[in-house]
Amino acid sequence: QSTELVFELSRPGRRGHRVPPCDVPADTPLSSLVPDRFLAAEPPPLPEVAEIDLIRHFTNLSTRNMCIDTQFYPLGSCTMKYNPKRHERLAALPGFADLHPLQPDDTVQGMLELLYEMQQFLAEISGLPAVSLQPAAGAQGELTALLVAAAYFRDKGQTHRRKVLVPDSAHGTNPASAQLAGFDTVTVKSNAKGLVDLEELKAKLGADTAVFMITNPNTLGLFEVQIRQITDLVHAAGGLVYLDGANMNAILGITRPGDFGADMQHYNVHKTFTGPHGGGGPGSGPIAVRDFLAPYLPAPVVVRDGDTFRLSDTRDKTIGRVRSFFGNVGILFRGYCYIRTLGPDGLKACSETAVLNANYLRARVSEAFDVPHPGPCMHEFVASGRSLLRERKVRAMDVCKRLLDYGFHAPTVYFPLVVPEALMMEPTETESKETLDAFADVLLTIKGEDAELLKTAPHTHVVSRPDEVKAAKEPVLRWRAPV
Amino acid sequence: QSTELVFELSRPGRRGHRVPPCDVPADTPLSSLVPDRFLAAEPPPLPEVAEIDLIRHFTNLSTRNMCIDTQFYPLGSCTMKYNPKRHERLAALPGFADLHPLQPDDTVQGMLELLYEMQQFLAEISGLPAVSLQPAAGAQGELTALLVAAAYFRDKGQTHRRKVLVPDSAHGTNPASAQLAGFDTVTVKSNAKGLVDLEELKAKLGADTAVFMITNPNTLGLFEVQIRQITDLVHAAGGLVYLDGANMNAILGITRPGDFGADMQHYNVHKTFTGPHGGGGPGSGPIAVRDFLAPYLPAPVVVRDGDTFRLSDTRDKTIGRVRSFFGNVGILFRGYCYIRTLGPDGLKACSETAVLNANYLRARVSEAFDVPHPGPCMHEFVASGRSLLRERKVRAMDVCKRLLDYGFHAPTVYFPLVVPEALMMEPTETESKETLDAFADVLLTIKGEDAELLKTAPHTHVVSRPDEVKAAKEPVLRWRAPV
Amino acid sequence: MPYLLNTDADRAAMLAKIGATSVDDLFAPIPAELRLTRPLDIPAALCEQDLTAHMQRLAAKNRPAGELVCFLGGGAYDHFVPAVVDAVAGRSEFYTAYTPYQAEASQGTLQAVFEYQTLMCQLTGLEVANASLYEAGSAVAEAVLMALGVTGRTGEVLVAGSVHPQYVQTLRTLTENLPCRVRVLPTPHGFLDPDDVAKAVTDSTVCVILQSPNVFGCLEESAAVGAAAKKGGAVFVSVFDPVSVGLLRRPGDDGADIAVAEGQGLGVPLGFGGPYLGILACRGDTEYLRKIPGRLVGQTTDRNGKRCWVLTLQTREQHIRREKATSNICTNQGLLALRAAVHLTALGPTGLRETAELCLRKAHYAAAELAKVGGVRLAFDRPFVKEFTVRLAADVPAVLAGLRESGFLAGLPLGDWYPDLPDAVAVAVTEKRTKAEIDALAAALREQLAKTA
Amino acid sequence: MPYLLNTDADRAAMLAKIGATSVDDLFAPIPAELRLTRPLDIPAALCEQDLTAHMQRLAAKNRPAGELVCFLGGGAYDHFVPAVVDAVAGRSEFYTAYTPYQAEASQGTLQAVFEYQTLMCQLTGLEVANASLYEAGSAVAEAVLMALGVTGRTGEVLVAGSVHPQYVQTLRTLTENLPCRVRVLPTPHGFLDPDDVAKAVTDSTVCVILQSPNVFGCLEESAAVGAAAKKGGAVFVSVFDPVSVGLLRRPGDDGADIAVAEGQGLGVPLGFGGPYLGILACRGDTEYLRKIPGRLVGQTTDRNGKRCWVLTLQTREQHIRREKATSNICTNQGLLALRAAVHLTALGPTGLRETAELCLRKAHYAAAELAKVGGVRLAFDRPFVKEFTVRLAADVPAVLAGLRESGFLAGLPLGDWYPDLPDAVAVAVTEKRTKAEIDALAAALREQLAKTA
Repeated sequence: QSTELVFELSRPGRRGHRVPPCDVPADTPLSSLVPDRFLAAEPPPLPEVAEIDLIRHFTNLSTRNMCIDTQFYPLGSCTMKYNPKRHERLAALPGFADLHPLQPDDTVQGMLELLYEMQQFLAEISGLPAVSLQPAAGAQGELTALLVAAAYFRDKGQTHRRKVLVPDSAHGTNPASAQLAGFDTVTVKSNAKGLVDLEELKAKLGADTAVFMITNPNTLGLFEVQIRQITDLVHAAGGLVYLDGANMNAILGITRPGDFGADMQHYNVHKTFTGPHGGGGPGSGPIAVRDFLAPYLPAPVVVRDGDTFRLSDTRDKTIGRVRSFFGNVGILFRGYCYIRTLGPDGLKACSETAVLNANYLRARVSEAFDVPHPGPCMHEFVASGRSLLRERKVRAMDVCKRLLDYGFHAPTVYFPLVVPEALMMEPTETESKETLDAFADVLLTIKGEDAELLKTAPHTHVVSRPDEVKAAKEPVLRWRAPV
Repeated sequence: QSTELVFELSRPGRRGHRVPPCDVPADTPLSSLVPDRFLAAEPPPLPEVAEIDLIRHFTNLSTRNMCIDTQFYPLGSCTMKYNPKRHERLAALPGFADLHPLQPDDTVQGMLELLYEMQQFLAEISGLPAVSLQPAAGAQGELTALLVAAAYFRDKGQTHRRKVLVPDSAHGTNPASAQLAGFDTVTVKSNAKGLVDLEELKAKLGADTAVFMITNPNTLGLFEVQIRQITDLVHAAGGLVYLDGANMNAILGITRPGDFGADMQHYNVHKTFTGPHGGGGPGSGPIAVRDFLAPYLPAPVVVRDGDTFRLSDTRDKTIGRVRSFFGNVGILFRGYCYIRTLGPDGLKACSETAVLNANYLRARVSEAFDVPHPGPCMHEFVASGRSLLRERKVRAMDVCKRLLDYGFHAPTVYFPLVVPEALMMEPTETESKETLDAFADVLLTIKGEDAELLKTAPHTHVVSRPDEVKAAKEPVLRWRAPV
Repeated sequence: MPYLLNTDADRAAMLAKIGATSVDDLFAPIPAELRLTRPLDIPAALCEQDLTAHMQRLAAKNRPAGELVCFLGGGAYDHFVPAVVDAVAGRSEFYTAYTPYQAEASQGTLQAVFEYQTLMCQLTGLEVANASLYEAGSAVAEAVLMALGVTGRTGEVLVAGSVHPQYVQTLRTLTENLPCRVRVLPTPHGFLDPDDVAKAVTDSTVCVILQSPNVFGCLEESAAVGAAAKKGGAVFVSVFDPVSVGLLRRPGDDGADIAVAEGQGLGVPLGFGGPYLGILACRGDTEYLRKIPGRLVGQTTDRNGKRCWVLTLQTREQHIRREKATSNICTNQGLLALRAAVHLTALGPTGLRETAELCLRKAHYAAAELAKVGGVRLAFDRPFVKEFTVRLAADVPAVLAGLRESGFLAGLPLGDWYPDLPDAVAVAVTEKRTKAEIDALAAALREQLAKTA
Repeated sequence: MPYLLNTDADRAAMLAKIGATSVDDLFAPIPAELRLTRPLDIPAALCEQDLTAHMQRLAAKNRPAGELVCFLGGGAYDHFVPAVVDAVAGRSEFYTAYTPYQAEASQGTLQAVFEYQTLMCQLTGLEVANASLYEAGSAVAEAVLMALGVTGRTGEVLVAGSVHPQYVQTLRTLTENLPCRVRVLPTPHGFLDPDDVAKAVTDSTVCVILQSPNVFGCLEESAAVGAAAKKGGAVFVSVFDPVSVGLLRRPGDDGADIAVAEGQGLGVPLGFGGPYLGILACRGDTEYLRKIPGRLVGQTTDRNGKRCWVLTLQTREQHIRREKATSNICTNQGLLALRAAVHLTALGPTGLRETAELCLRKAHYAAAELAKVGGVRLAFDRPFVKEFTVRLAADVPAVLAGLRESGFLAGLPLGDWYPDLPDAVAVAVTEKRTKAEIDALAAALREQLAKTA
């Protein structure tokens, strides 16, 4: 298979697209409309290809991806569940797809109704009543919530609360977001069970504590059994509890962050409510907060007046906005469809099944690999390849690469950092026992395979293992025309 | 890669689709509405799978096909040109896709306008003024035209005209269609140039001649230079000339069957005007005929009354209908889009380019293979692998299979029957010189490859060469549940 | 030019290689006097944006189901199509491939067709199904061609008067010049009396064709008719509805030798009548297998013993048998067969049964509600499933036109097909119709009838 | 349950393997008092058919561009999207894959992003582009974070008053707690005077942000502003329009250090504002490369020396740097970047230029026609390309509401953003608008103004 770039297919003068003839007077020279100093002599040097070139190129490219529609994709922390086809069809309806973001409210009542309901759903699921749909991704949701917290403390005259506490097992975006919101980060070590160490937490809480960011279930797939004590401690210290909602898929309809003491949380709508992941985006990261934080939320939000809906900008203490326009509506739309399709019982059954699947896979995987933390897990778990490394010098990454040969996507590897040779697996609720068994069987097979075979895997893909060091040392980030 | 059948994925009780709750009274037992003797105890034993199973199964299946969107597909006689994406998008507009075939004319004026224009376009392109869009495929078009001819001769009291003359190079559907229209077939041998032998034709023409069926350009890709003499001879004998329009792609806007003496022709809209071939269908095979044959055409046709359009059934001599409803409208729709996109100059340029591409590929291929008939060819040509067979015992089919390894679809093989070890290649107008060169280069490479490698090809596909004899001798035409 | 790739430089290089001086040289075999010396008289080219605008304008001149509430049936039904059907059929590997002549590079299509064939066997209760035909009308004619071959008879083809008139018309046209005669057996009570069949069948009868549910929506006495046909040695051809069979006995269960259906209801858009899907299945006896028209996909093994699929039994086909062929069908409706396979797989046995039951219950509710309207009565006292026929004490075209104004495609007037039923309208009710829509139709009809009374 | 596969038997077998007696056992770590003891208060489940009907009802309550003729711009434009864009983005291998962590199994996504990065370099005339950001507003803020890092300064961020106010708002929000101050430089004549920049820039100025064409549609003196910024050692951030750049000088040609754009015009549906595409490109200097936010795909070779692509320079990212990260962006808008790549590839240089020229000519025609209407005047005497601002001698909301009744989204009222411009309306004209639509808008506006005068 060739790896020609589209630029290398270009031939001068070849083209695909054609524009309509100009139906307004076109006889005046351009420079009489726009002064020459603004005009380029030539258009940008884009590739010149025909429509068939384009289609063949990108169609063939697509076949070099693994994806949900062709493979089991147990990528921990990413909640790679099935993306229903009905969502794609409905999102393409012109009545949704062709709405301009600045249309007046009276021309987008159906869209506003949907978004209003989505606000209500997310509030209900989290137990936190005020929602902003604006953040474009989970990380932006985190940041938005921390900006809300900063504004709240500023408003309360508590600008000395400059510290954000983050467990060592947290997603890397947590400390990064804290940083960008102007806080200082303090790392809180986990205990041997992989949970927050209460003593350590107590030691680090203080008058300077602004926010404790907690992922629950955490990135090891464990529910923080002492969550109530944790949130009480933070509140007692005058801080706010932020819940990283990446793992909401485990607890829908089972327990609510608002009920266990979180003051703020974000959602990853693309994960929990199955927006397709798009090769890395778009996502959608709305946040839900307690009433006392509502005035600080970004504007606008959708409000209901009787039977009509409107966008409201009128929060006096709003932090402003974290992006242009309303939000990643297309992903919110798909999340809405998922919630409406599942209903209350279905959402709960999702989480129950995600947890059952994870525990079953955990049981199967532990036939071959260490699973350092005691179960039951929630919707995901972390195995360790440390014995394989010790005994046969095979790394967790080698196992991952070999899985690709068997037609499975790899688990998340080397995260969380607290587990050596981590293999983090999240099967989600949309997989069957047969699929989990097939995957576990392959893992067992791989464990017994020749070490060299594993270290040189994969063997069946369009390329073999790339030289990542070279990529970083001599970065080539764009194609250039040969001279 | 597994080749599991969808039936083998089935698990009792698993399901994807759900129906709405019944919103009309549902308390009466079914047997009170429909007597028991009509009702089955169980629904048909269809497979039971979830939506994700279905999508993975069929998505993975799809990746085991070559197709226009991923490969060059020089399948002679099939006109595998690019299928524009805009056609698919437009055909999905609810204003076209959701029209019931029996809606009253006043609710389908846009559709009727389109079909009326399509009738006009096809009449203009063929030079034959009366069109029926009804036939569902080329073969049905042939049959329809022959039924028209039979009705015409019956009407004229010439029921003794029972013979249909067919060149030996013709598509197999020609004699089959003649048979089904109640005629007897007489084969007319080609001369050494691959063209109709005038003397042979004269000898076979007579008072019993009903129709001479001619493919022009013929299946060797050659234009019948004596076409005028041929049609004159047939007409002088009192017969009708039928043009097999499979090869219209060579002559759009260049010459017209009506102008060179054809009385009837069919179109393969899916070929000439690029309906996607759909893995073997649907097609669309409208026919165009001279005015004196118009009264016999199937009903209905679209007629125009001022600014409105209606379906008319009112031909008194009509043969009736050859299918239910109007025709393969979806394919006619795509053909209409192609004609509107190209316009008169574009259609002519298509044929010019198709012919240029074929002659260029012919020149390149003749570096390695015999091309028995003198050029120039029209839109396709036939090479012969006879020397390869003689010298190295490699068959044309072996070459075809090896081409698959190089990422090209194979040409049509062993057709037409008049050329030994035939390799029939039709590049179409939508391919570039680079693609033709790449293909020709591979053919040259293959010719020099080890014979055993070729005989066991392909080597890179999901399956190797199937046992076709076994398939025919012990036919397994369906899956059965294991007992 | 749209879709053409060669640049001027390419063209020059290609001509040089060919040894021609111009593209025109290549057309030398076409005598000058036969050349078209003017541009084709068709409209000038449209770019994609303008084509899109043009097609949107045309589309806006139509009033599709969805804009009008559709109670039209008559062989094409407004059933719900799950999104997975479009998603799979929209894979370009399926829709831009051709006939799977090269099996190794076409296992996707071949396996899908093999699955389709199996599903059709499951749906009909018969042993063999082909890879699909154009649509139901020509499929009925192909069934008769089979019957001619299987029986070797040249007598009558008996068709129930309640079979879709377009199928009968098609059958007449396609057998016009063949050695058999089509005779329609009257169905004055909305169904074919098995006794009439017993009387009509002789030892030269080729076949008996029955459709159930028939064009009036009524169920036929299939088992009894089939028995009568077979008693005379005639082939029993049963035309069935692939959705209703979720609830009803299958053709094979009622003794059909050949089953035929319009497959549109299995995931195929209404599309103004085509492309549709002709389903044909039959008994597994050798003589049937030899005569079955169209393509067949068979299972075999490759060089390594791996299971795979190929086009098979092609010796039956025209490009081998030519003038000895018994059918001229050389393609199938591949993409539609795929749609049907995906649709049935999506629904599964339970989904198909529930859909059929919803249609039935809603149709019965609708029949009851419409019959309450003054001037409306049910045409036949027969069991029905998703379609039924009413007779109106009013001018049918005027009433239907009035209902169109109110937003309804209220039903199919049968007068054109059955001059003795000028007041009859067939009303189809699918699972998509809601109680509210049915109630609204009844109300609108009441209003119309009051107006025209 | 929809989408759930395990049967009762599966569940039993799984629990047995786990060693649990019920699914509830697995939730034991969640203290009972924290459990939700009632069902969630959200609506009951809808099957696909009912969901479809529900969404169609909601859609029918909207009046999309296409139903209303769209002259709205303000950062989102009704450009034509070729069908190939949907066809490619609709490939499930692209849209159901995730971040290409496993390069060998993700070359499709990786190569497409590498092509996107190259296309963005070609479009901007700059050396490096990232794999995309959320949208333009946050991309502007990310550019400022970069500038903070590159310059090491903590002073003012100077922003032209003619930059899209939502971008400025976003910038203010996102830098609120960071060591810099946003100062808006007034643009009373519809553009930023380079002299004002020269005066405002000091040796602590972090960057100067200019948008051209700006929110009024006017072109800015980019080269001169850029020169003034750089003279003071500040970073010059240029916000551009990716369609107009088919005709205009590129940001890099005018000295931009960082170029940012809203990529929606490159094949992304209007979609009520998202997901959109934040384009960010910059100079190739090492300090820029170290600070560029978001993902980067780089070229390398595999074990066999074959060219391939990987995510690279990830040490810049949060999961490695954590609290030392300078951006918290950890994804990109992969599917939108793909759309933009396909769109630009479809258009090519000529198509992009011709599109830009059509927009320009139509916008100029529209400006001339609207200016002929009594009570309408152009707000600024500045060059513009596809959008321009008029001032109305009438109540703007009333006029716009009236035009909506006539079928037009006639333009964007600027009064909410610019209290000193209560009578201003920005009118955008893309290649999709026809002369007939423009003439009809002018006529409708004349009528409205006559009415309200």
